[in-house]
Amino acid sequence: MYVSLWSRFANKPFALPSLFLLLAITLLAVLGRWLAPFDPTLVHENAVLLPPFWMESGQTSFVLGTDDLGRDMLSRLIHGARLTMGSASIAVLAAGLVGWLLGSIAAFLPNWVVVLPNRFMDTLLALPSLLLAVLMAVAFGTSIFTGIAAVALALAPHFYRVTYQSIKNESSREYVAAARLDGADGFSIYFQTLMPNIAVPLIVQLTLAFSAAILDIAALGFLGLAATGAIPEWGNLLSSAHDFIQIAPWTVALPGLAILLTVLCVNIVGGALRASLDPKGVQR
Amino acid sequence: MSLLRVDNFSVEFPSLYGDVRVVDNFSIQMGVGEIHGLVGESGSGKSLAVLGMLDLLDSSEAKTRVDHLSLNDKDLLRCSSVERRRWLAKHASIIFQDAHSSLNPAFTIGAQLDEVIRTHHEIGKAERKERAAELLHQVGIHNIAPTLKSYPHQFSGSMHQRIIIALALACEPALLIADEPTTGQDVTVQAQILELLFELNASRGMGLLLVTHDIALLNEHFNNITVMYCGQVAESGPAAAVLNRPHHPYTQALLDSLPNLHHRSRRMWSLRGATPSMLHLPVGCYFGPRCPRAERECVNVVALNTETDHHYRCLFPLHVEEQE
Amino acid sequence: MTGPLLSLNHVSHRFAVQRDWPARARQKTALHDISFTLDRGRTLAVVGEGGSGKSTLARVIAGLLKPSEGEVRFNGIDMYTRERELQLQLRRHVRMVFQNPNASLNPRTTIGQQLELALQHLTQLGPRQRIERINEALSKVGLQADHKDHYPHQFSTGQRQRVAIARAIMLNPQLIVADEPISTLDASVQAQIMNLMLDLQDTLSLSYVLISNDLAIAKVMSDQIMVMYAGEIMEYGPVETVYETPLHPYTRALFAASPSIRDVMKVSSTPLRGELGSAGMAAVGCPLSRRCPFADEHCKTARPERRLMEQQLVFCHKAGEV
Amino acid sequence: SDTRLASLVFCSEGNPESFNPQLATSGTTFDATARTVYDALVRFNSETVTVDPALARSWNNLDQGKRWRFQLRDDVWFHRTEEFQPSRPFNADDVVFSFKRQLDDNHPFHDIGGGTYPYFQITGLSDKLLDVRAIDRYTVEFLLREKEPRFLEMLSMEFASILSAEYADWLTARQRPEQIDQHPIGTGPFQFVSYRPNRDIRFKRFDHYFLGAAKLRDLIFAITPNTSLRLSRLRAGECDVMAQPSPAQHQFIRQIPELRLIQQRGLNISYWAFNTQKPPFQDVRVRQAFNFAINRQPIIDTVYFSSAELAVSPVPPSLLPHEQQIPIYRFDPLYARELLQQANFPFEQTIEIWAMPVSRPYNPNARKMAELIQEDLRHIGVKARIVSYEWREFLRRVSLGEAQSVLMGWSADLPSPDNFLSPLLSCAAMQVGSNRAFWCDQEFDALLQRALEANDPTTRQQIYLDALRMFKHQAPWLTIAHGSQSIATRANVKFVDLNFSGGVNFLRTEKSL
Amino acid sequence: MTASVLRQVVLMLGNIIGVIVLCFLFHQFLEHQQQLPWWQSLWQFVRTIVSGELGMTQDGAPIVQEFFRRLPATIELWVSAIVLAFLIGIPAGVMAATQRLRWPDRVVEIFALIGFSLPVFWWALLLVLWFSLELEITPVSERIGFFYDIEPVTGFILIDSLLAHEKYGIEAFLNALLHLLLPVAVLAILPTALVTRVTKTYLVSVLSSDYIRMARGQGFSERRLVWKHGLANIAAPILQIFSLQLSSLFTGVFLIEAIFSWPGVSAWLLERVQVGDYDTVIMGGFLLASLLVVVNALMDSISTLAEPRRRRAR
Ligand SMILES: Nc1ncnc2c1ncn2[C@@H]1O[C@H](COP(=O)(O)OP(=O)(O)OP(=O)(O)O)[C@@H](O)[C@H]1O
Ligand SMILES: Nc1ncnc2c1ncn2[C@@H]1O[C@H](COP(=O)(O)OP(=O)(O)OP(=O)(O)O)[C@@H](O)[C@H]1O
Ligand SMILES: [Mg+2]
Ligand SMILES: [Mg+2]
Repeated sequence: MYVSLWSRFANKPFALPSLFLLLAITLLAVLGRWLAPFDPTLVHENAVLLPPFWMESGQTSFVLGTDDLGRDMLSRLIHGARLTMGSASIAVLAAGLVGWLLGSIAAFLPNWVVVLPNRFMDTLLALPSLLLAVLMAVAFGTSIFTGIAAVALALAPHFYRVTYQSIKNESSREYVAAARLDGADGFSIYFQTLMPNIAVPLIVQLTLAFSAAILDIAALGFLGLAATGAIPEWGNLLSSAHDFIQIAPWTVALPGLAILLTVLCVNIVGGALRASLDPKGVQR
Repeated sequence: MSLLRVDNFSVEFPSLYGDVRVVDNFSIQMGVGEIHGLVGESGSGKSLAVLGMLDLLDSSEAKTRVDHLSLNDKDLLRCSSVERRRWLAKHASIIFQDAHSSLNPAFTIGAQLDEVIRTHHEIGKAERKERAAELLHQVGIHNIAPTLKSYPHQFSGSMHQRIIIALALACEPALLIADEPTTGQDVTVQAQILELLFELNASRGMGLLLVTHDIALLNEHFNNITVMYCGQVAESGPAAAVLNRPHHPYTQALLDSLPNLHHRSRRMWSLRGATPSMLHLPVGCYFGPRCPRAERECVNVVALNTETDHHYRCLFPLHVEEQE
Repeated sequence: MTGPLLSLNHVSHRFAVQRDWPARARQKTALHDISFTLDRGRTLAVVGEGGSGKSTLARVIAGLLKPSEGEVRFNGIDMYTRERELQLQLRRHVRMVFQNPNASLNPRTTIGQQLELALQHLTQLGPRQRIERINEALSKVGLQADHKDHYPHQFSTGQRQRVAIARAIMLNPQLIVADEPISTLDASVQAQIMNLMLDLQDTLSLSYVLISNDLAIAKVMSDQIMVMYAGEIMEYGPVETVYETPLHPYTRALFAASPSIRDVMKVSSTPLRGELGSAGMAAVGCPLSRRCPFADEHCKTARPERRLMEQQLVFCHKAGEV
Repeated sequence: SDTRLASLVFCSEGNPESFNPQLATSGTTFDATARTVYDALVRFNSETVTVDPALARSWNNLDQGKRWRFQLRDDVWFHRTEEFQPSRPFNADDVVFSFKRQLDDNHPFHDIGGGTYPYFQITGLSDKLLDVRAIDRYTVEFLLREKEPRFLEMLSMEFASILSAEYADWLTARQRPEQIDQHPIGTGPFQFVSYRPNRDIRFKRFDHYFLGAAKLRDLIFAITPNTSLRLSRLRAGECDVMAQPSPAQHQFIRQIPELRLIQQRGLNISYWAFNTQKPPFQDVRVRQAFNFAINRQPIIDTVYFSSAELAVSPVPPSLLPHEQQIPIYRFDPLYARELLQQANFPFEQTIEIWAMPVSRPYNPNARKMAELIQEDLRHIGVKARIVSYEWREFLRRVSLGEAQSVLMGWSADLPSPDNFLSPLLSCAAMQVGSNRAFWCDQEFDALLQRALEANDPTTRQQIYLDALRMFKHQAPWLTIAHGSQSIATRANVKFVDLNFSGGVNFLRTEKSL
Repeated sequence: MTASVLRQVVLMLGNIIGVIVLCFLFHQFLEHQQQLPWWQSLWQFVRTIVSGELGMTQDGAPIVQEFFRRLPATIELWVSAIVLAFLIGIPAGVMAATQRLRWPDRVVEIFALIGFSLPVFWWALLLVLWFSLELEITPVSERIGFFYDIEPVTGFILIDSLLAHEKYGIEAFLNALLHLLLPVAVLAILPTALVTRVTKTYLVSVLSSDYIRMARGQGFSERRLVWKHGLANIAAPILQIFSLQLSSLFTGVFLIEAIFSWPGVSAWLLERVQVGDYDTVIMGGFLLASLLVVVNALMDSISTLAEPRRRRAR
């Protein structure tokens, strides 16, 4: 199954290049500390707002140029990868774990018990993540952790819903009845029978959530609701470069491009994974 | 006079392993008012054959080829594709197995009937309504006004199939193709629908091509029968001949695997193996590996024997000597 | 052992039909007052139109659905006992084959894992013994041992149904409830599966409750037949007599509608009017009264009695008269 | 089109604190009030360095400078709106009202708008002014407790704008006196029309302006705190004049043919004030250590794009020729660390650096500056956190002393050292909150007072140098830079006047195609 | 029918209660020193909300009034973007579905993919750089040029600028339209991608369904099959998915309003966060959230109406 999954995945257009690019970005994020040419906060006061090396008056020592404080863009972007993708991953994992746990519990409770929790999750679903982030920022102050928490809060109901719905759907399937006839108890039905089937929509949701989380974390950084100050998170990089958009367009173009590229890869990989997990190849 | 003639019709689909020929040189001939049975197991290409004949396959996926195609004495290969579509739509109608999914859930029965009538007849609104009522009446629906106003989901089972037949009759076709109209229905409903179809055939002189995988359905009502296996015609000919003295071992096997109610033996005769996948067909005769009569020669390609009007694709046919 | 293998006493079941608030939940009677017994090594065929409650009956017998009223006894033990030990024992002896093998096999685990589930929970076998058991069961249904690493979608529908049967016989059960085990299969494969079931019955002295909508199959496979309509038993008796002399108009209508039977039995009957959905469960009177060509006022107002005529149990005012 | 030619859009940098210059300290507010809506009795001419007549025709001082008598113009009218129509021209009552409101604690309008009159207090007039009297309709007299050499200059300042007494009465009658600070009625060249916070302030030409009507029909302040957006709006032609282009933008603006850059040396100071009332800055060693810890040259290079001078003291060198006599804090992180250890500095604590959110000539980007400082602090093991609020909120909180340390600055109202030292470092300034370090030293105040009283310029210089040495030793601030002042306009806009403190005046401004 | 409306209303009220609870929780965290036991604070909070007087902003203006004053700007932006998304997305989706696997499909697919992946705030900045600053076609911010002094009558600048006809003629209206152009274009990217994808996916499955095949056999033109029979069946699912995604689509409004200084409610909330006017943020957030919940319920009802199966049954 996994072999055919891989071959189906590899057959999707752009899937492999995107996967490798994504892995490369992840690697950069993890090893950024050692790979980045400079300390991302190191100020080179003699090299302020240098353009990338291929442009006129660019320098090869600062491959992607410098920002308004003369900090190396490449190093900041590499560290930003760690911050942005790291925050997004934490948010997604936290949301996934919480949503999965709550959804699993709720699915096995009687209907009248879960009416209220379901409603509350629906409410959360109806609220834009940025609105939640604004409220969180007010209640807990702006920091990258509030940002992560806000994104996680916005994503968790999706996982809850997916888990809840798929358990409900799958439980009425005949193969669950068959497992019950095999003497399986609730625990074993959940882990041995249902789990492999719930895993697929959960994985799909994970890929969707990851791209949403990257965009949201960056957006929060941009609006100054999460990462602020000198933290080289991509959104925050964009926000501080905003002032120089006319004078030094690359300081704006590069972080945005990094976000776009990463999210594009995540989406392509996610789409291909989705399509190859679905044996019929039906896309959604 | 010929109602339908198709010679060597083939359908191919692209796949990972190259093009797959899922309908392989299918031919059929029907006279006016004739009832023809097309039988074969699931996946043998029956639906694709009839859909392809009516030009209803998605041309971006399926590749079709045909040597001759005529309906109501019009050679359809000689006209433009638009004209062909129009002619086919006017003279032939098709109904599918799943009646429920053949009705557009977004429109009322009345609207759907009205739309079909409007495309085929230039008549006023009131007349169209009358015509719709008449059609429903013909298929045995009697409380007409509420039916017209209802949406498909408000009906079930045989009503759907009846409405579908009414829709198919709206253009007064010379040929009605019914693709497994009764599969999945209860026996009682099955009987009703078949009876209705036969009745319509008798009363309107409408040709009927009935596609089915249940050979038990075929009986004295049928003029001719075609048996398909793996996209090919295995055998075709007059109903009585095919059912009583089949030449092809496959046809015989289908008949034998029906429960025998006369004998006390509870065992049924059964064919070994399973239908091969269209992706991995055996060499030579496709039925060879399962055939009780297969010999070494069967690994060669077997052509359709068309010496008499009882065609068959077999090197060692049954019931041939006794005929002579 | 004395007593019948399986006995149902006045079993009824009502489903609560959940509907979105503010609509109220409704009750729907799927089974009404079903009683019968089945002896070891014998086969009971249950026939009837869609929605007549056959699957519900199968689930009730298999122990999946506790009936709202009445009791199901297997070897004299209540099928719905609360004792875990007895429950497991019952599960071992009563197995089920579902109608649709595509739905009753878990699409995301291997056949081997699924077969092992029952051995894990219902036997004390060690891992190696389990594998042996699985191999044995697979070979009984004509599959190879290495098939157990396959996923369901790698099989044809016929093979999948074989797996389902392997799953049922693996524990050497005494009773198999088979809910339309062949109706989704190709004609040539249907015969294979039926023969397989008959072979297994001969070697393992199994009992079957065989649910089918193919009357011909029911005839050749079973000893007793039960005709159901709208959750009620219409006619119940030995196969030979029922097929010889169907007493209930509904049985006759079924026979008449079935091409293979019609030709052989030469029964003639006016077909039923309308369809099941339009009939519904009549609150009063005979449930068939709205469709029955022989129904009169009496049928519409009074519930018929269940009568034993010859060896057949018939649920009709006019049984034998028409 | 017509509308566009007659209207001028000025992209200003923030919301005004109030529409009453008496209540305000920021240049942003003065641009929108004192320089458009209001006039004062006199006007400071920075070219001739003299005080010229304005609402007052002439004046003379009596009693050795303790009594000042002003002859007023009789041809000046206040603005007229649909609601309020002045029945009389400007006269002595208005002058008395305007000063009594600030002076007299029992004046009915004194407490309207908060009751704090920062400049009135900073300049010391709150103590020195005894009374303001109308001698007759067009003559007023100011009585001072003692001689005040800079009295005339003070009257040219924004807080000395003249409000309408008649309008005040009219509002009192309608029981909405607070409107006097929200909907200003003045004598200035432009008349207030409407204000939408964060969006715009609209003025229209006052046709009966006593110095002749302005050229523009409408004057619109488009409030645009973001420098980049300001430049974008200027480039896109959405505004005609842009306040305070950041130094980073200077070179860029010069390159664009449709734009003009007006730049001048500024009388201002950018500083990092340590709240001496809050730990750990109560300890002078900590303050000194922080002075040693920060490398200011990179700040000049990156934040100011080298357009500013490094500030040795709070007073710009142009006002204090012998600056080199003041000691300089060198950049010495090791010593800084040592000092901190001596002072038992709590290294585990996080220091708050409040960074002003708007860009001003003295500090184009306080956040960025804060980031640099944060870096330098990190090197000596001090953790810092940057805090910021919307400008008005920021000012409010800083004035209340909430900030632990704050990056701010000051533009001079008058070209004198005192104008830097008194408002920012005196005890009086601490009362009103404009002493951001909340540093009050009687000795220092005494020096300032002596300097004011000194008649001889060299003596005065000497006293100031003493005061500054004291300041340097006490280190309530890290002085950072003296920035340049600039403004950018579209090329078709002429005669936008910039005063010595960077204020903008549109009286003469013209627009062509 | 009435039952389903009733159901929808009750669900909506439930969600609004959820919003209240959520806002209350945030409010509780905000009030660090809690003098009252929580049930009393909750009671007080609920009373405030039910009374409809949500208090004052720090500037002393009633929060409710401030909110509704800014709301039209947000609605104008949002609705225009949604309309644009449908105007582009449906034909694009139809084209992709009918030309499946050919180049129009691939182009549409690539655009949708990019649309889903684009950080809109970045894209908006770049577009401003090109269209406004380099090409000088579009304005960079606000709803209308500062030259125009438009009386806010309805709050919708397109309408108000027409009402100010006497003063500025059509000029102000055109100017407002021009201001709307770039923000709407950027904001519409994500919904367009969504509508396109959903349209395509559903249309593909609908077009291969039996009833379309049957209708094709009855001789209907291809165009009629797609635009009448096809779209009639995908309207409901499109609306449904759309209402499901409404919240994530609304995220863009925050960014666009911030970037284009669009004086709508989300820019206001962000500004209030900066100012530290936290009570206003929570109450404004409550109003916005409730509004979204109501819109969601409306969309749900519409999608129910668009589907005969759900309209009748139940
Ligand atoms: N779109 C397609 N692409 C590839 N192969 C297809 C496609 N549609 C059908 N096939 C293959 O063509 C073969 C014939 O299919 P067809 O639907 O004609 O069978 P059938 O005889 O009608 O079977 P049934 O009785 O199940 O309806 C099957 O093997 C099927 O898998
Ligand atoms: N879970 C359920 N909830 C509510 N009603 C149900 C449920 N399951 C079955 N029913 C109803 O009970 C009746 C009997 O259903 P059952 O599935 O037993 O019929 P059946 O004879 O097996 O039909 P078929 O031949 O279609 O399989 C039907 O009317 C059905 O609608
Ligand atoms: Mg078919
Ligand atoms: Mg069933």
